[in-house]
Amino acid sequence: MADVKLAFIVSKPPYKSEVPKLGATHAMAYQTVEILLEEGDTVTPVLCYVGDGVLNCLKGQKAMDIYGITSTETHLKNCLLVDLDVYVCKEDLENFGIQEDQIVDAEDMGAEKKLQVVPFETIKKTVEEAKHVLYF
Amino acid sequence: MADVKLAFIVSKPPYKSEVPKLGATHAMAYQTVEILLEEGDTVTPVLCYVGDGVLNCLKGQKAMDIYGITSTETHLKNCLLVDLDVYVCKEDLENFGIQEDQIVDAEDMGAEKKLQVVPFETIKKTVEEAKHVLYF
Amino acid sequence: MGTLTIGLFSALVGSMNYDFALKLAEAAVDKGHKVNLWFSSNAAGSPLKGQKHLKDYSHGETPLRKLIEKGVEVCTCEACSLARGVNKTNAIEGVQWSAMHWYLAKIHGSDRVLHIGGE
Amino acid sequence: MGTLTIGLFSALVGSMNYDFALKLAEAAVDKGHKVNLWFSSNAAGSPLKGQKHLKDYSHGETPLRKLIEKGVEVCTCEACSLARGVNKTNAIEGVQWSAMHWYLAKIHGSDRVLHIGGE
Amino acid sequence: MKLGVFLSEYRADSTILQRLSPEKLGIILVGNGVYHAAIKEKGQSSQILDLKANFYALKEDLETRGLDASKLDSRVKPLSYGDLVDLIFNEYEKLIWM
Amino acid sequence: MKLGVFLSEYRADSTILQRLSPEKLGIILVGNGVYHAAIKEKGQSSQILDLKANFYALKEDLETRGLDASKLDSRVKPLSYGDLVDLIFNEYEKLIWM
Repeated sequence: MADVKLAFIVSKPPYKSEVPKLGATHAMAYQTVEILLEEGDTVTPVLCYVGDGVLNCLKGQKAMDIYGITSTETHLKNCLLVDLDVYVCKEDLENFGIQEDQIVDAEDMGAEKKLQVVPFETIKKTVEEAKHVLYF
Repeated sequence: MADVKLAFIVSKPPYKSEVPKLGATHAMAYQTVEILLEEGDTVTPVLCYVGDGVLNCLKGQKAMDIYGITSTETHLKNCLLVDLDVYVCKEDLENFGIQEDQIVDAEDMGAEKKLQVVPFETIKKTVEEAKHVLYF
Repeated sequence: MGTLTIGLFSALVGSMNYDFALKLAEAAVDKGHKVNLWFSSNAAGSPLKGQKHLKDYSHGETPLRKLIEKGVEVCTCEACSLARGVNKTNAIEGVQWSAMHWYLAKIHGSDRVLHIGGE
Repeated sequence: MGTLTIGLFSALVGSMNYDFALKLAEAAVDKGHKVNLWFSSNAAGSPLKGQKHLKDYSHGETPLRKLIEKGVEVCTCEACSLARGVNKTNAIEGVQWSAMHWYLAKIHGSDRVLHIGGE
Repeated sequence: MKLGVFLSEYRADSTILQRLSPEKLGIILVGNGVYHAAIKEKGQSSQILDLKANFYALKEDLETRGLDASKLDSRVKPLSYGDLVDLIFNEYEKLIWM
Repeated sequence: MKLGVFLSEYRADSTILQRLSPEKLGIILVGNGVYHAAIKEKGQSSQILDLKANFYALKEDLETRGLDASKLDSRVKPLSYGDLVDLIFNEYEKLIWM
């Protein structure tokens, strides 16, 4: 019986690569992993946006209307709905002048969970406490 | 009856992307394009290596021995064998401290043609004289 | 009206360069221009037919068939496709198969060329 | 002896990340380690069988079959593959099909994880 | 030379544009290139916008990313795919994608 | 934290490494990352090598690019795929590919 902590670090902006989106979808998969694990084993990912990666968190993304594909915003909302911890680096948001009311929330879907704006120090600690790091 | 001049600009280092290699292979295709053109029509590409792209021109690449794929060096030799003009930016070679005796030649295959180390000004003129530019 | 040749080197899913190229081709055709589309590099994997249209992923097959219907000439680099396991038997019908000189020949007759070489 | 799980997101041809991952997997297996290999993103196009081995291109099918014979578990993201036109009928035999939780489950039991997320 | 450059990345090495210094330069921001039109870092606009050029940004790619096409840097003109086709055929002879 | 970082590009933003500042850092140069070990610009070695870390470069990737594994910056140790497997299992607990 063991919990394995994972740090998912997304450092690239959305859409120019599929990779940032897959950071969110792979982290979300923690919800169903128990079917493949021994009784009592768990995986706990924390999804962290740093550097240009924080641009993934802007709300109002119209990818579905325009290109017919699920937006990164929708993936982030789904992360909140499955109660994943999602950290967004405070210093990097500030660098871009992005306010907290400009970032994704899932209130319209009834989620209580929010993106958590945290200092890089918290993300560093998350990496230190994780058994493995997945850098997207 | 018209000749269409093209500037092929390779600006990325080899191997991390297939794109720089395809700059050479697409340029080489000028040799057989006449089968698809009207009598007397021709295409004349000039293949230019600039910026980090000059790293494509280092000789002694062992991609075939190690990974089983044709090296960029071999593609460059083939370009010389089909008498393509290949320019390498002088200033960018100097930036990396690469000497002319370190760059690819095809003497062992009997080619008289060589890579031509030219100032950026010559590459600029090539772009100006070309009808179209293909940036790799 | 003019002729635009687009060279596309990016994969079907990932960078959204593929979506861009298809939308630009459609916009140009709808304005009465002639469009040619060349696939090389990872775009040469995209003529594989039977792509499942899932909303999380860029989808190429349906818009590509539509472009071909509208008269866009689409051609893939044969060697690039074969190396990726795509061949004439499993490919979308109407996509042409040729070598790199097809692209140069189309460029010869074009007013504008947009070579999308990014991956 | 340990367990190494490699997550690979890069296409078969292009960046040579694919070649790297296969060579690293083989080197680890040859030293007696257990290796798992997960394909997502553009690597999920790579289980397509019938890849023609041309010397100008990275080749995946032969080394992949060899790794599977040596006991490496290889699994592709089903949705990622289907979106690219690769499915169980045209895929290399022995490659497993699952969802992203397969990767997380293998990571749970691994000593080392190398997540190659580059394109 | 009338050169139209498609800039599709946010972190791209664009020094080649200064080196080519065409008489007429159009920079068309597409894909993640649109961040140059809409995002500041430490309060500063992108240095790309200091080049002597006409700037355009694809509306569809701005909106995809949650960026407001009405709040761009004043030097940048938003355009649609249709506008882009006209721009390509009428304003620029040679095109580069980077 | 013992962190092994695979650097696979020549032009990569590696500021995250300074920000993470692990107690033990290994930088393994692979793919085009090997240029950091073998190429100078304007006579200067890559700034990556100024990080407080142990440096390694994959011999196979050096040779693929025409670079001489015997002429690396003195701070970098060449290794093979086999050596790399041992390094991964014996020296570093967490791995990052960038």
